[in-house]
Amino acid sequence: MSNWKHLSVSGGIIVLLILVPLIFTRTDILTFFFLTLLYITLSQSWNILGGYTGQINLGHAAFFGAGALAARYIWLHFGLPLPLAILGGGLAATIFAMIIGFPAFRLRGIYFVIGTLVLAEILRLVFYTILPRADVMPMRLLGAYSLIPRYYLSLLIALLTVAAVYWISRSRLGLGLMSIREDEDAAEASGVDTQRYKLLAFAISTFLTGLAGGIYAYYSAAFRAGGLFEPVWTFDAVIIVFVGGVGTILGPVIGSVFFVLLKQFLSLYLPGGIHVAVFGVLFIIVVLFLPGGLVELITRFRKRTSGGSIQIDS
Amino acid sequence: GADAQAAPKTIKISSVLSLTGKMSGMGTQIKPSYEIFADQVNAKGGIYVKKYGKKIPVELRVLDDESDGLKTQTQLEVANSWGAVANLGGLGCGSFEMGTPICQKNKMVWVGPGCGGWMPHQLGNEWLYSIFFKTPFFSPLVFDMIQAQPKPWPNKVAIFEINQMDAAEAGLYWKQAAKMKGFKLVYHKKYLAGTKDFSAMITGAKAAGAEILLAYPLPPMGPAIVKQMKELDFSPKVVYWHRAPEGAKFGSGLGELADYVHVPCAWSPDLKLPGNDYVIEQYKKKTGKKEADLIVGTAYTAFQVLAAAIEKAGTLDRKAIRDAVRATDMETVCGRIKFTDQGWAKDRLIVVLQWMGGKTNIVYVNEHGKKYGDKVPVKPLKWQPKWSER
Amino acid sequence: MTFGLVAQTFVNGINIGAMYGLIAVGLSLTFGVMKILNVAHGEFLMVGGYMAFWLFTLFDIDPLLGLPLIGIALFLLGAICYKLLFSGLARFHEETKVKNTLLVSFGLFLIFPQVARWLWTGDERAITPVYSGESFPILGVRCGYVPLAGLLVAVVVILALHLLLTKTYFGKSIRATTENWKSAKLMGINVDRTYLITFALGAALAGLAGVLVGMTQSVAPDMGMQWTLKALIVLVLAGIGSIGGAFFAGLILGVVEAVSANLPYIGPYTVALGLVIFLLILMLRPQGLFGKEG
Amino acid sequence: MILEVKNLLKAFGGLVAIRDLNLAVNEGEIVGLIGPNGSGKTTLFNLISGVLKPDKGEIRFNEIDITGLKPHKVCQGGIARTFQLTKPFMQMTTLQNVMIGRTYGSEPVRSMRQAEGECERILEFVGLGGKRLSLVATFGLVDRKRVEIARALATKPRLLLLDETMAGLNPSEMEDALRLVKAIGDSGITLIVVEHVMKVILDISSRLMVLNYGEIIAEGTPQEVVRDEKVVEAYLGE
Amino acid sequence: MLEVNNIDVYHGDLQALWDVSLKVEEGELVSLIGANGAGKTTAVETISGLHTPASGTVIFNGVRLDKEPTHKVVELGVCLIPEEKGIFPGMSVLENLELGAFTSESRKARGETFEAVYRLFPVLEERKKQVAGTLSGGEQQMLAIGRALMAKPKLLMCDEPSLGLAPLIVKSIFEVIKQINKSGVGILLVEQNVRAALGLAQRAYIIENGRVSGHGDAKSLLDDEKVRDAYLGTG
Ligand SMILES: Nc1ncnc2c1ncn2[C@@H]1O[C@H](COP(=O)(O)OP(=O)(O)OP(=O)(O)O)[C@@H](O)[C@H]1O
Ligand SMILES: Nc1ncnc2c1ncn2[C@@H]1O[C@H](COP(=O)(O)OP(=O)(O)OP(=O)(O)O)[C@@H](O)[C@H]1O
Ligand SMILES: [Mg+2]
Ligand SMILES: [Mg+2]
Repeated sequence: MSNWKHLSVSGGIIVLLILVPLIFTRTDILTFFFLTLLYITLSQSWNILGGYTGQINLGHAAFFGAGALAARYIWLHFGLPLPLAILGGGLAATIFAMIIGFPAFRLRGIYFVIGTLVLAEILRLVFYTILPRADVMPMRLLGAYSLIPRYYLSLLIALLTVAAVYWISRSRLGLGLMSIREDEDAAEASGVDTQRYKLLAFAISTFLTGLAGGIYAYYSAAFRAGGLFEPVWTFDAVIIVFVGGVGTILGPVIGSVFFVLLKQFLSLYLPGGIHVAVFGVLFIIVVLFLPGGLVELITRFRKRTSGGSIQIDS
Repeated sequence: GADAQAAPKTIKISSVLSLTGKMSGMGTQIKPSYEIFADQVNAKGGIYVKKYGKKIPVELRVLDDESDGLKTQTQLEVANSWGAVANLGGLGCGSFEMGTPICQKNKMVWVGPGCGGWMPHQLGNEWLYSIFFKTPFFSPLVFDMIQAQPKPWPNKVAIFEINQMDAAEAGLYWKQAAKMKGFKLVYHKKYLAGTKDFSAMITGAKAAGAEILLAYPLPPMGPAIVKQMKELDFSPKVVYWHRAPEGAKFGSGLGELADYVHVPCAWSPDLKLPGNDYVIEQYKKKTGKKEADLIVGTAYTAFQVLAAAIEKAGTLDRKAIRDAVRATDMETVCGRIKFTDQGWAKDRLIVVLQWMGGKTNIVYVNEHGKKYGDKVPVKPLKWQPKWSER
Repeated sequence: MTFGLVAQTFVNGINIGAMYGLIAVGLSLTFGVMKILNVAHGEFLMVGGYMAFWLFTLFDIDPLLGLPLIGIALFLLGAICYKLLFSGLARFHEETKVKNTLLVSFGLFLIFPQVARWLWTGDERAITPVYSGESFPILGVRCGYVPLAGLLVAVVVILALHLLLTKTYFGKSIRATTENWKSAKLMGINVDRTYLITFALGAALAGLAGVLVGMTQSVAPDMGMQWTLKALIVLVLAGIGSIGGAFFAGLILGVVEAVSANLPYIGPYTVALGLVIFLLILMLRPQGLFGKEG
Repeated sequence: MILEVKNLLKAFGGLVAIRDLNLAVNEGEIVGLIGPNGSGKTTLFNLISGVLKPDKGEIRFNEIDITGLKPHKVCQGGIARTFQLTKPFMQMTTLQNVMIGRTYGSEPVRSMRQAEGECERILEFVGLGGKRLSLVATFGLVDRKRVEIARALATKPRLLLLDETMAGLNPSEMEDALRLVKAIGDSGITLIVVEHVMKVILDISSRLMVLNYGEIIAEGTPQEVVRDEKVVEAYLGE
Repeated sequence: MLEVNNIDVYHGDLQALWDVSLKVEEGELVSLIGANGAGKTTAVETISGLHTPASGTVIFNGVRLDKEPTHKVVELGVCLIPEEKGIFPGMSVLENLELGAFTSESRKARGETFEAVYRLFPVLEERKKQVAGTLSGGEQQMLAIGRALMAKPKLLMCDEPSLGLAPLIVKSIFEVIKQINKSGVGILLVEQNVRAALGLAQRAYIIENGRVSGHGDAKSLLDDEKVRDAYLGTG
């Protein structure tokens, strides 16, 4: 596709997304749009570290949770303006990531995977203990609660995240990150400071995750602090990335839409627990038969219909 | 005036429950209870709504929240958009705390068997009604119960406190009440949800000479604590727990090991209040179980209250229904229900049950229950003997 | 603390630790040896627990006597899962394999608890043979029969496994297959069958552990993931691939948890404390307590 | 002197892989490095390029001490290398592989467009011009080795370490590779070449060093060295 | 003894071999030569059962191999030393050798074969406790050959045994291959080092771009002009 076509398609989609609250007024539909956008940010940010840099972070929830908690406190409990609070969420997640990043990246491969998993688990347990109560939005805010500003804010942050990944994938930085994913020794030998770029990727990834947390803090009528660190936040992001297509820009976007639609559709039309099992089966099928994710399906389809050769699009 | 034209075909009522996931044990007990009530009402043509001048059948839509608070919220949004006039809640403070703010924001009343936690009611949520009593009022019961027995009374108290809101509240009020009533706290440990091994705490409580064990364990932990108490030969005179002994499989699963465990409840199949026979019979028919689970009556009551409120409101307007719920004052299968301004049922009948031989006996009833006389048959309480003497 | 309390705490720790060890050893086979990161390991454990429950309630078979039967059943279940889901992934390069098996087994983790809920409802189930909870005193310390049996089963199973892996041709073929899949084939090893059996053995071990968990605690459909996590932690603590180490690391973790549960202030964080220790060890000794350097 | 190694020592546990080694390489030279399997050639490369830290000794590049620097620093300083077991970035295109060298190496270009232009010229130079958008994973051994060399060249090294780039090539492919190496030498880059194929090594090296058990046992012009008795005994055979 | 008839082999969508046929007689040493990526490795791996031909047959002593899994092929006496040597790096030299004798038949004769292998490579006996991954390249190659001999093969296929080895070792490896052949084992040798391979072999096949482009007596191929131009270089 030419650049122009790319631009006009993306522009069209953005305009449609801006129109969404004007078209749909049902709270459930708006909620699903909101969640899809939240998942796009959550999974795309995971993709930066996991997909592009090759560092499987199973502690993603830790940074989402840190961002959400920080934002909520700054906003509701310290009374600072919302944009500052959400930014604060992103920063809190990043600072936390940098503190643990130095030791964590001493761990290679599977040790990093399990180390991050355990990190989130520790936070989950600790926060369930020190903040056992749900954090409920004050009644005065609940009375005036509207999904529309929440929707637009999540749209903004999702667009920001996708744009960030687009820029990274086309930049020198992206090349460096991918080289780390492919072979750390060879990356070093080509002049890439792998430790530094891993940390940088970690910082960007966690900053965006923290923003996702911030948005959630703004959205959520109530949450339990420990629940923000539940492994589902990590696993949902991982599932979305792999189902959509790991290491691609479109993957997490398509994956999020698919994920929210499918889960919701199944739970409404296949009740009695079947939906959970069916989702599991579908997920396995995608992993086994579509290693490149849904994005691969699309490129295959395009290849077949156009008959032309495809270029490697990273 | 009656405007048959505008009358909706059904009264849409949603119920967001945990049918899968960690809390599904409770959710799957509540669902048949609600269905029994809906069938009962619909068999008579539905609820009379004055505005339309006729009876309208109830349409109950149960939505699974997968025991996940976020899902509780999105399912309530689905219920909202579907046009539910009210929501019947599930159990557990998690879903309660996470879900009711959504009801507040969407202005839809939530009536549920509820949770013991008092805190959620103190936030000013005007749409939340729980027919259960709250921690400060039922926590002292255990000591009242002991002091209602012939002396000598056991005196040394141990508390195992799980890191959850209602348990923390209960812990606090247990401590206060113990002090006021002359009991001595000898052991108090907090632990994380997910702890599977209790031997350390049991060893500690035993070493401290505890005679009364108070705890708030989740259902899957019940068997573990009992077995480990036996293994470590710890036999306090009173074992008084919330939650785990309410589980459907506590008695049948543990058999004799379950004996002597106490649990406070808002309902028991032994209550002789009007309507209970029907509920129990229908429940057994519907589920094929031999006994009605302890949550059955409480859930049924929630629907009783809601239906009465709709009829009294005479319209399907959500706010009018909410106001009618708030003004509830009625007798139910659980006794009298009357709400405070904070939405919790005050002056509730509470019974303390003791497991014995695979079923529960009422061994104590609070002052609000005493009014019902023989309708609440109380049996004598037995102190737990040493394991070697059982 | 008195001597009695200290001793009792240690015995408690060893009891639970043996269970951790047994669970970790099963995972050590699939993950440590084959690099199949099976996050549904705990689900096999859950199924094992429910099988024991069935045998006990429906056929009145003592869970300890049922162990071989359950081992075989879980072995078959593991074999089926492997054949259907993992066999295609076995030949991938290590990191890809870890990633893909993680995802596939995550799918299993979504499915198994739901199936269990259909079969056994969402309620917890306890297995209570007559001797359940029985114990005897030694020097004032209570030793339960069931935990003791658990310890015994764990030790026997782990010894047998160790011998199998180091002394038999089959064990060597397992190791060879992991080290170099293609070469192993060229040695005349039936690689597919070796993997299948190894995976199934891992599942069987999880099943045995499930029986013991069911006897000392209870089984519930959603119990799996917690045990998988525990097993992973023990495994990394020990050093990936160290079978005997996994058992000892399990014991150590059990004792640490038991002791810390009785300490002031730390009490409520006991579980988290184990994890913190784990992270510290990982930072200082990434190869684990019992792993070889390099 | 572009590279100077003094009293270098490296042991793995009890095994001494590099034993008190001294050597010097002049600007513009092509030095051949040979020696039996396990004599320490790759280890020496790993020490120079910073992959391994020496136990003792000093490495100076352009009069600057680079001992113990991280590999990326060494690369940015102007030393590039290839790997005996090739390590191209498999799931990336040829062009991307080379771009990494160009944008991170010793004279990094920040502009992607400029880097792309230069990299295309490098790809032409090594003979991969037609495959700039193919994934390296689809390549055979020869092309993978070419990618490695191109990537190393793209870092703009002043010293290039080639570790058995000819292994696995047949004689006629070897001749192509030989021409390539010579052209690299002609462009002013100093080379240290490890090879087992004597024909190649004799052809290109201006000077030859022989490593055995981590020590240099012979050094000189190729003609001198191949006649050295110790070399014949340890390496060449009768 | 070995007969490959008109096989086509694919790697995924990519065809690597077109209509390849070749033969190895009892006790013969046959060489397979060709440029990089010509398909030599693919050919021997297909014989070993690592790839399944899309068409054509592989017959060994009257038994169809092309549908059998690798371990069956090995049991029948066809062994391959793969290009990347494929030793088990974390296991001891002894364990590596033991695994060589994995098939039940070779397991019985283990004692004798051990002796024979140690006689051929004394260094393996000295190092039998050492972890194989720490051996030097040359020693690993010896281990790979020794391990293959443990299986008591009837046909031994070596994929580029000289790759990356010092000249001294290359010479001795070729010497060993010759000896093994003399003891009656058929050998199919894949080599880049065309001159050495043709010097050793009785017959040879040339593979170009996945097709057999020529075959014949090794000596005559050595003199063939086209072969000289393509594979022996001008030097
Ligand atoms: N990381 C390591 N750990 C332990 N020993 C090592 C390590 N790297 C190399 N060695 C040992 O050091 C010695 C020198 O190895 P090196 O790879 O430098 O040899 P080489 O000369 O490159 O051989 P070849 O020609 O076979 O590539 C060998 O005995 C090898 O086994
Ligand atoms: N696993 C694979 N996937 C895709 N293509 C492959 C694979 N293995 C080999 N090929 C391709 O098949 C063709 C034949 O490869 P093969 O390895 O058989 O050649 P070869 O003659 O052994 O070469 P070399 O001398 O490099 O060892 C080559 O074009 C190669 O790129
Ligand atoms: Mg080397
Ligand atoms: Mg080959």
